[in-house]
Amino acid sequence: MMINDKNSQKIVDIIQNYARKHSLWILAYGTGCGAIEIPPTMTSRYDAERLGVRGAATPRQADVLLITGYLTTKTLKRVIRVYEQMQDPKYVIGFGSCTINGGMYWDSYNTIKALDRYLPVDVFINGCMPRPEAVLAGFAKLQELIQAGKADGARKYKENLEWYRANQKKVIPNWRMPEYNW
Amino acid sequence: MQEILQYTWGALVSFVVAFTVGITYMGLNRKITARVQNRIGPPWYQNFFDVLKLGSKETSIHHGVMQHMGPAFIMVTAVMSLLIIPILNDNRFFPNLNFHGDLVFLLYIMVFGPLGMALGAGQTGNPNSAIGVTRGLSQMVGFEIPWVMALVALMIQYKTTSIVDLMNLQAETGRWLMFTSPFAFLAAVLAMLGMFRYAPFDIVGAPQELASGPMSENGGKYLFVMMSAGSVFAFAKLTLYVDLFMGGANNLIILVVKTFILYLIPMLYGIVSPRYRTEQAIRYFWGWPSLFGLLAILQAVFL
Amino acid sequence: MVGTPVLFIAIPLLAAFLIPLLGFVWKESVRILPGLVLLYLLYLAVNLMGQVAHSGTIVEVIAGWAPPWGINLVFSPLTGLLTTLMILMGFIIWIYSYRFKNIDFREAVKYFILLLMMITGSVGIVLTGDIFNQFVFIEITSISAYALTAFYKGRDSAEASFKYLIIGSLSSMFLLLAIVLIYSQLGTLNMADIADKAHLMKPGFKILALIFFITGLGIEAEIFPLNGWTPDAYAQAPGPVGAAFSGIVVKAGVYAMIRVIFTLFDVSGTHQFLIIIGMITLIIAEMAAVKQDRLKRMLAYSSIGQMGLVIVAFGIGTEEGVFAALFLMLNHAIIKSLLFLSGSYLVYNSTEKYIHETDGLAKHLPITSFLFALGAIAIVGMPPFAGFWSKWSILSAAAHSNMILVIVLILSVSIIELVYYFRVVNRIYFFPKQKEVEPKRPTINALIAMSILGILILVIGFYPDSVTGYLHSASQSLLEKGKYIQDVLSTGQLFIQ
Amino acid sequence: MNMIYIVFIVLLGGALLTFFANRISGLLRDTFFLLTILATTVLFFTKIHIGDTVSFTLAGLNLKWGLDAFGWYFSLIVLGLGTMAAFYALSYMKGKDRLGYFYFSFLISILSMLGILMSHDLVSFFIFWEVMTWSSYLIVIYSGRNVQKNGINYILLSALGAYAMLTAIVMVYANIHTLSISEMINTYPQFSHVQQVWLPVLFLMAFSVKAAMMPLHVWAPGAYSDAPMAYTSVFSGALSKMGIYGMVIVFVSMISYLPDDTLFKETFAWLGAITAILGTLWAIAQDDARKLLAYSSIAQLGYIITGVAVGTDLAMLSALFLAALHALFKGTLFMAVGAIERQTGTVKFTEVTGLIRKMPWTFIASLLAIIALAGIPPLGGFVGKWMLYESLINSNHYILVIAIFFASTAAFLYCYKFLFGFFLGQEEKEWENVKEAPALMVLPMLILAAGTLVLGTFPGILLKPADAAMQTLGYASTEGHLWSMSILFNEWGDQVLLRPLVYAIAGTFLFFLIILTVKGWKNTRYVSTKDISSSGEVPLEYENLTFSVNFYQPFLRAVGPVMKKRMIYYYREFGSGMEALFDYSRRIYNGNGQTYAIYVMIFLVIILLFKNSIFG
Amino acid sequence: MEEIKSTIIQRIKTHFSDATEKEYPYNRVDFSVKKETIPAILFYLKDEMGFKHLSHISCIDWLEENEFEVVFIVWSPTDKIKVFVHTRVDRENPVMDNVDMIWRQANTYEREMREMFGIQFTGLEAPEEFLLEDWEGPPPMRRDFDTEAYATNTYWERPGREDAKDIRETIEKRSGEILPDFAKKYTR
Repeated sequence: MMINDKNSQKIVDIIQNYARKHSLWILAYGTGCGAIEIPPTMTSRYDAERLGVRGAATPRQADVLLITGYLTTKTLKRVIRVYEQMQDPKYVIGFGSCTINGGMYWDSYNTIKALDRYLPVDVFINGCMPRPEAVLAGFAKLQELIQAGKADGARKYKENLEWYRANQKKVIPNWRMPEYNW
Repeated sequence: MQEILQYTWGALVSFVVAFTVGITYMGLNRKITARVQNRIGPPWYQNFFDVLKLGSKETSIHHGVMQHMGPAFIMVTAVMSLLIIPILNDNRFFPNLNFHGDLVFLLYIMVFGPLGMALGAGQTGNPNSAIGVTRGLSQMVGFEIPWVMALVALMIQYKTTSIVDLMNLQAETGRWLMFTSPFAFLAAVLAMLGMFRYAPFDIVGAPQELASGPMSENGGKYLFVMMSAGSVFAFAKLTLYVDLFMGGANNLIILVVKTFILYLIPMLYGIVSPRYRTEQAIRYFWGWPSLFGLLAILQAVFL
Repeated sequence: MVGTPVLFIAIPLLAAFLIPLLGFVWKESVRILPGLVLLYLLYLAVNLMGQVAHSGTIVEVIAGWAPPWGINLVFSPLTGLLTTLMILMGFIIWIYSYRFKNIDFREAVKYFILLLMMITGSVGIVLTGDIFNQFVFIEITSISAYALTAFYKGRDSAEASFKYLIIGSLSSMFLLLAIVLIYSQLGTLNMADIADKAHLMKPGFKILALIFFITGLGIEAEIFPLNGWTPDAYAQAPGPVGAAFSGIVVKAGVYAMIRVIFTLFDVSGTHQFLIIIGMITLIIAEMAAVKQDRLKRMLAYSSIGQMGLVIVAFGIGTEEGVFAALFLMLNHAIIKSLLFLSGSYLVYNSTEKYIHETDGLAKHLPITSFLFALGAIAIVGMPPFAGFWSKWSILSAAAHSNMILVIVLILSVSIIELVYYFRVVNRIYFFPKQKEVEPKRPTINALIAMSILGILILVIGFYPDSVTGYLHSASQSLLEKGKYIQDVLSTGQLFIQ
Repeated sequence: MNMIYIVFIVLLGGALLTFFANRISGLLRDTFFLLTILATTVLFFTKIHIGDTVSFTLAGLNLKWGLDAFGWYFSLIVLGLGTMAAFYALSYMKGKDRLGYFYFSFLISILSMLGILMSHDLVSFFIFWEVMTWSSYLIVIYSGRNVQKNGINYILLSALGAYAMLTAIVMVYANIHTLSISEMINTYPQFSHVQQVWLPVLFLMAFSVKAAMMPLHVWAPGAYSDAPMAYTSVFSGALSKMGIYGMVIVFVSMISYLPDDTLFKETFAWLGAITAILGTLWAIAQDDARKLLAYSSIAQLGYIITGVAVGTDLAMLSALFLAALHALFKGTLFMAVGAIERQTGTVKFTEVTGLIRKMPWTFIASLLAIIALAGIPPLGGFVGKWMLYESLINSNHYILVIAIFFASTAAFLYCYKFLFGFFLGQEEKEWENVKEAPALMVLPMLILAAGTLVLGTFPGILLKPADAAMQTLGYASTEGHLWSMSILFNEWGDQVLLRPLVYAIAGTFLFFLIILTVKGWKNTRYVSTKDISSSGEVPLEYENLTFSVNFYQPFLRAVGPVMKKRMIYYYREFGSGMEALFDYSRRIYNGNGQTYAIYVMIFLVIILLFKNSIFG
Repeated sequence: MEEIKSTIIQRIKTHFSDATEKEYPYNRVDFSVKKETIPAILFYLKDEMGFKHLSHISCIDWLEENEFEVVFIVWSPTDKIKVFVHTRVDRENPVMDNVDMIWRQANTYEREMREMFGIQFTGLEAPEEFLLEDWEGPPPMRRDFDTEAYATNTYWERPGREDAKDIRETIEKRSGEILPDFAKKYTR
C-alpha cells in the first residue's frame, strides 16, 4: 500500500477498518428458508462469533444486513426500510440464489429476482441454501473487502439513490415511506 | 487548585483503568460463555473491537435532546461512582472524593444515570424502549431492597456510612467483612445479580423480545458511550463490592483478581440460567436475598 | 317608661281582632298591621331590655291582684331576651311572608291572625309568671299552630295537623294534671310562689308533677320520643310557619320546661336526665335526618336535634351551660329560620319538596342558595359563623363539668349533621337542574328578611360580644332562683303596701 | 393599628373586593386578586417581624396572634407558593366560570393558613383551621366533579380531625382555663397521665388528616385531583404543611414530655413510612396525572411525618427542609399538569404523549421538579433525603431507613411515568398543534423549579430559617454544631454542602455532552419519533405506538397482594353500615299519629317506672 | 360410523332438497348445493348437527366450465366426521354469501379468496388489503392470470439465466402423459 496512492488509506482508516471487520453485528432478516441456516452458523458447530460476528437487535445497532432468501415485494419494502435505518458504514450480504437471480421463484408474480437492483449488495453467497461453511466464507470475504476499504455499498447507495429509488418504486407502487435518513 | 488537579488526575487514571478492565471483563464474559457452550468464542479483546467500531460509526441519529443527553447521564453516573469508590486501599495513587456518608450518596447517584438514560430511551418513541425501561425500573426496585439491607447492616455493625472507614476497618483487623457479616455479603451478592442485568435478570434488554429494550434506538456514538459507561460502571460496582466485603486491594493486580472472582458470580450464574419475568425477578429479590438482608440486620443489631 | 310588658300580650291580641275589621276598610292593612304591631313591640322590647339591664327585673301585675294571687308578667333579662328574640323573629317572618305564595285576602286574614296569635302565645309563655296562665298561652300557641299547619288545606297538611293536635292534646292533658297536682298540694299557681314553697310538697307528688310537666312540655320542646308530630308539622306547614315553629314556638316550649325544672322544682337527677334525654334526642334526630329525601323534613329533624343539644346544654346546669344553651337557642332561631325561609323558596313550586328538586338551583336563585349555604355552614358550627360560638360554649361548658363523653357524642353527631347539610348544598350548587323544576325568584321582601338573618349570622359570628353580654345576664337570671322569687313576690308586697 | 391586623384586613377585604368585582369586570377582579396577594406578601415580609404579637378579647376569650420564627418559616412556604400560584391562576383560570368564588376561596385559604401560623391561642387556631377546611373545600368542589364523593370525603375527614382537635382544646381549656398555646405547652407536664396521652392523640388526629397520613388519607387523592390545579399546588404544597406544622408542635412540645414518648414516636414514624410506601405504590398504579401526584403527595408527606416523628434535631431539620422543598416541586408539578390540562384538555397518560417539543419549558420545569422529588443529586431533594437517612441511621431506626429507601426507590417509577407519559414517547398527530402554555403559567413553574435547583447547591438558604425555626421550638442551634456533626458538612468544612460534588457532576456531564455533540456533528441528525426501528414497519400516522397502558403491570403484579384492599374500602363499608343505621333510625318516625301517641305513653310509663332511679 | 354418516345424509337431504351427496370412505361426506343454500346448510350443520368447527374454505377455478367451486370443510368433534360442502359460483360474476357470522374464522378465508380469486362476499366487513400489498394486477390465483408474463414485465431479470425455463415439454417427454390444451396454455 503506497502512501502517496490516492486510493490508499490513512492510518486511522486502517485501524477503524480493522475494528470494523472484526466486529460485524448482523441483522439477520430471515425472509425465506435461509433463516434456518443462521442458527448452525451462530451456534457451537460453526461459531461465527469467533470472527466477531454477532447478532444485533435493531437496525440502529447493526452493521451487516443479512438477507436470507427470496424477497417478495411486500418484504422488500421492509428490507429497504431496515437498510435505511442502519448507521454508516453498513454492508449487505445477499444470501442464497433467490437474492441473485430469483432462484426457484424466478417466475413468481410477487418475488424480485435480483436484489442488487434495489439495495447495494456487498457480498453474495451462492447456494440453495448455502451451507454454514459458505456463509462463513462470505463473512471472510466481507472482512477482506472491509479491510481493503472496498465494502462501500452504503456510499454507492447514497450516490445512486435516485436509480435505486426508481427501481424500488417500480415494484413498490404505493411508496409510503419517510425520506432516507440513515 | 492543587486539590482539584489532583482529583482530576485521579479521576482520569481511574477512568482509564476502569475502562480497560471493564471492557476486558465484558470480553472475557463472552469468551467464557462461548467456552461453556462448547464454542471457541471471540477473543478476550473482542469488546475493544466492538467499542472501537461503534466509535468509528460515521453517522448517528437521535429523536430529540433527551436521547442525545441520555448517554451523558449514564456516563456521569459511572464517573461519579468511580470518583467516590476508592480504587485502592492506599488513596495516594487514585485520589478521589471519598467522604463520610458516601454510601448513601452512592445509592442515589447510581440511579441517576439509568434514570437519565431512561428519559432518553423514552424520547425515542420506540415502545420497546419504554417497556424495557419500565421493566428495568421495576427490577431495580426489586434488587435495591436486599442491597440497601446489606448496606444498612454494615452501617449498623460498624457505625459508619463511609466506605473508607469500612476499608480501614478491614485493613486493621485483617478480616474481610464477607466473613464477619456473611449474610450481608450474601444479600449484596444476590442483589448484584440484578445489578448486572445478566441472565436470569436480563429481561430489561432482552434482544429477542424487546430488541434490546432501552437501547433499541441508539446506535453509533450513543451506543459507544453507553457501552463504555457500562463497562466503567461494572468495574466501579465490582470495586465497591471488593472495597466493602473483600478488604479492598493494595495494588491493581490484586484488585483485578478480586473483582474478577466476584465478577464470575453473576457471569456464571447468568450462563446457566434462563430468564425470569419481571415480577418473578422482583419476587426473587424480595425472597431469599431480602431474608439474608434481614438476617444481616439482625446479626448486626444483636451480635 | 315606654310601655309595660302587658303590651306584649294586649297589643297583638287587639291587633288580631282588628285585622279582619280593618280589612274591610283597606285590604292591604291586613298585611301591614301585623308588621306595624311587631315593629312597635320590637321597639318596646329593645327599650325594656335596656331598662332591665339598667334597673333589674320588671314585674308587672295584671288587674291589681298582687302575686301570689294575681297574674303577673316577669320581664327579666332571660324572659326579656327571649321575648325580644321571638318578636324579632316574628317581625322577620312577617317581612318574609308579606306576599308569600300570593295568598288572597281571606287567607291572608287567617294567616296573619294566626301568626300573631302564635307569636303572642309564645311571648306569653315566656313572660307570664303564673303557671296556669302559661298553660293558657300554651294552648293559644298550640291551637294557632295546629291551624297554621293545616293552612294549605291539603290531605297531608290536614293529617300532619291532626297528628299535632292529638299529641298536643296529650300535652295539655299532662300539663293540666301537673298543674292540678301542684294546686292541690300548694294551693298556688304563681311560679315564684310555687318555687318558694316547693319544699313543702310531698316528694312523691313533686316528682309526679315534674314528670307530668316534662312529658307535657317535652312535647312542645320536641324531646325524643315525644316529638313525633314535629317532622310532619314542619314539613307540611308553610315555610315561614316552619321558621316560626323552630324560631319561636319551640323556644317557648323549651323555656317553659326549663323554667319548671330550674325554678319550680329542685329535684336532684333532673340535670342528668336532661342530658341523657337531650343526647338521645340529638343522636336519633340527626341520624334520622341523614336519610331524608324531603328538604323540610330534613330541616325539621335537624331542628329536633338542635333542641336536643339545647336541652343537653341546660342539663349541664352550670352558668356556662345555661349561657351556651341560650346562645344556641338564639343562633338556632336565626339560622334555622334562615334555612326554612330560603329552603322554602328552593322547593317553592314543588308539591313533594324533595331534596333532589333543589339540584342546580344556585344558578337561578343565587342569593337564596347562597343564604341557604351560609345557614348550612353556620348551623354545623363552622367558624367564623354564629353556630361555632354556641357550639364552642357548649363544649367548653361540658368540658368544665368534665363531661368528655358528652363532648365526643356532640362532635360525632356534628359530623353526621355536616354530611347531610353539605350534601344538600352540593346538590344546590353542582348538580344539573331537574327539567321539570321551575324555580321561583324570591320577592324583594323575602330577600330582605333572609338577608337580615344572614347578616345577623355574620355579625354574631365575627363579633359574638354583641350578644354575649345579654346572654350572660339572662343565664344568671335563670340560675338565681332566689332573686326571681324575691323579685316577683316583693313586687306584690310593694303593691299591697 | 397593628400590622398583623392590617395583613388580615387586606386579605379579607381583598377577598371580598375580588368576589364582588367579579360582577363588574374580569380585569378588575384579576387586579384586585393579584394586588391583594402581592400586598399581603410585601406587607408580611417587610412590616411584620418575628416576635410581633397582638392580643384582644372576643366572646370572653383572650386571643393572641403573633409571629415566631417557626411560623415565619412556614409562612414562607405559604406566601411563596401562594404568590406563584396566584400568578399561575390568573392565566390558568382564564375563561372559567365562577371566578370570583374561586379567587375568594383562594385568598381566604391563604388568610386561614397565615392565621394558623400566627395563632398563639387555641381558639383562633381552631377557627382558622376550620376556615382553612371550608375554604379549601369550596375549591375542591369548585369544578363540580364528584362533589358528593370527593368533596364530602374531604369535609368529613377534615371535620373528624377538627372535632378531635376541638375536643382536645376544650379539655385543655377546662383544665387550665386559658387558651394560650404556650401556656398549654408549659403546663402540659402537670396534666394527668390520661390527658397527657389523649391530648397529643387528638391533636395529631387533626393534623394527620391534613397531612394525609395513612389511615386518614382517603380524602386526598380525590380532593387533590378535583381542585383546579392552580389551587392544588397550594393545597398539596402549603395547606397540607399546616398538618406538619401542628405535628411538629405536638411532637416537640407535648410528646417529648411523655414518659412513654418512644412508643408514640415509633408509631408515627412507622405510620409515616407506611404512608410513604403505600402512597408510592398507589401513585405507580395511576393513569391520571392528578391522581398520581396526589398519591405522590401522600407519600412525600409520609417522609416528612417520619422525620417529624423521629424528632432528633437532624430529622426535624430534614423534615422542615423537605416540607419547603415539597412545596416547591409539588407546586411545580401540579402547575405543569394544569398547563397540560389547559393546553390539551386531558391529563391521562394514556391519551397524551410526546409534548416535549411542544411544551419545552413545561418539560424543563417538570424535569427539575421530578429530579428533586426523586431525591437524586444534585437537586435539592437529595439534601433533604440525605439528612433524613442520616438522622434515621444516627437514631438507630435502621428498618425505617429501608422502608423509606424502598419508598423513594419505587418513587422513581412514578417519576418516570410522569415524564414519559406526558413529554416523551411518540409525538402523535393528535397533539401536533399543542402550544406552550402562556408565559404567566410557565414562569411560576420555572421559578419554583429553579428554587429546587438552587437549594441543591445552596441549601443553607433554607436551612438557616429552618434552624431559627427549630430554635423557637427549643432545639439547640444546629448551626455549626449540627452542621459539623452531620455527614453532609463534615468533609468540606463548609456550610454549603455538596458543592464540589455538584460541580463534579455538572462538569462530567458537560464534558461528555460536549463529546457526544461534537463527535460527528455533521452526520448526526434528528429524526422524527415515527421513524423507529419497528421491524422495518413504517407506523402510520394514526397508529399510536406509545406504550402507556398498564405501564407498570409487572411491578404491580409483584406487589399485588399489598394493593388488593384499599383503605377507602373499609371506609366505604363503615359508611354503608352507618347509612343503614341511619335508615333504621329514620323508621322510628313512621308517620303514624297513634304510634307517636304510644311513644308518649311509653315515655311516661318508663319515667314513672324508673322515677326513683332517675330523680334519686 | 356408517350409521352416523347415513343419518347425516338422511337429515341433510330431507332438509335441503337441492343437496346431492357423495360418500367417501372413512369419515368424510360430501354435499353439493346451490350457492343460495350455503348459509342455511352451514347454519344447520353447526347448530343442529354439531359441526362446530370450520376447518377450511377453499376454492377451485374451473376455467373450462367458467365456474368457481367453493368448498367448505366442517368438522364435528363429537362424531369425528368431516363434511365437505361444495357449491359453484359463476366465474363472470363471482358473488356469494358471506358466512363469517357463523364462524368468525371464515372471515380470514374469505378475505384470502377475495384477493386471490376475486370472489366477492356480500357483506364482508374487512380491510381491502390482506396478503397482497399494493397489488394492482388481476387476482393472481385465477388460472387465466399469466404469472410468468407478469413477472417478466415487472421484475428485472439478471441476464444469463436461460436454462430450464419451461420444463413442460421435458415433463411431457419423461412421463408420456399428454397434457390437455388448456393445461398447455395455462400451466407450466
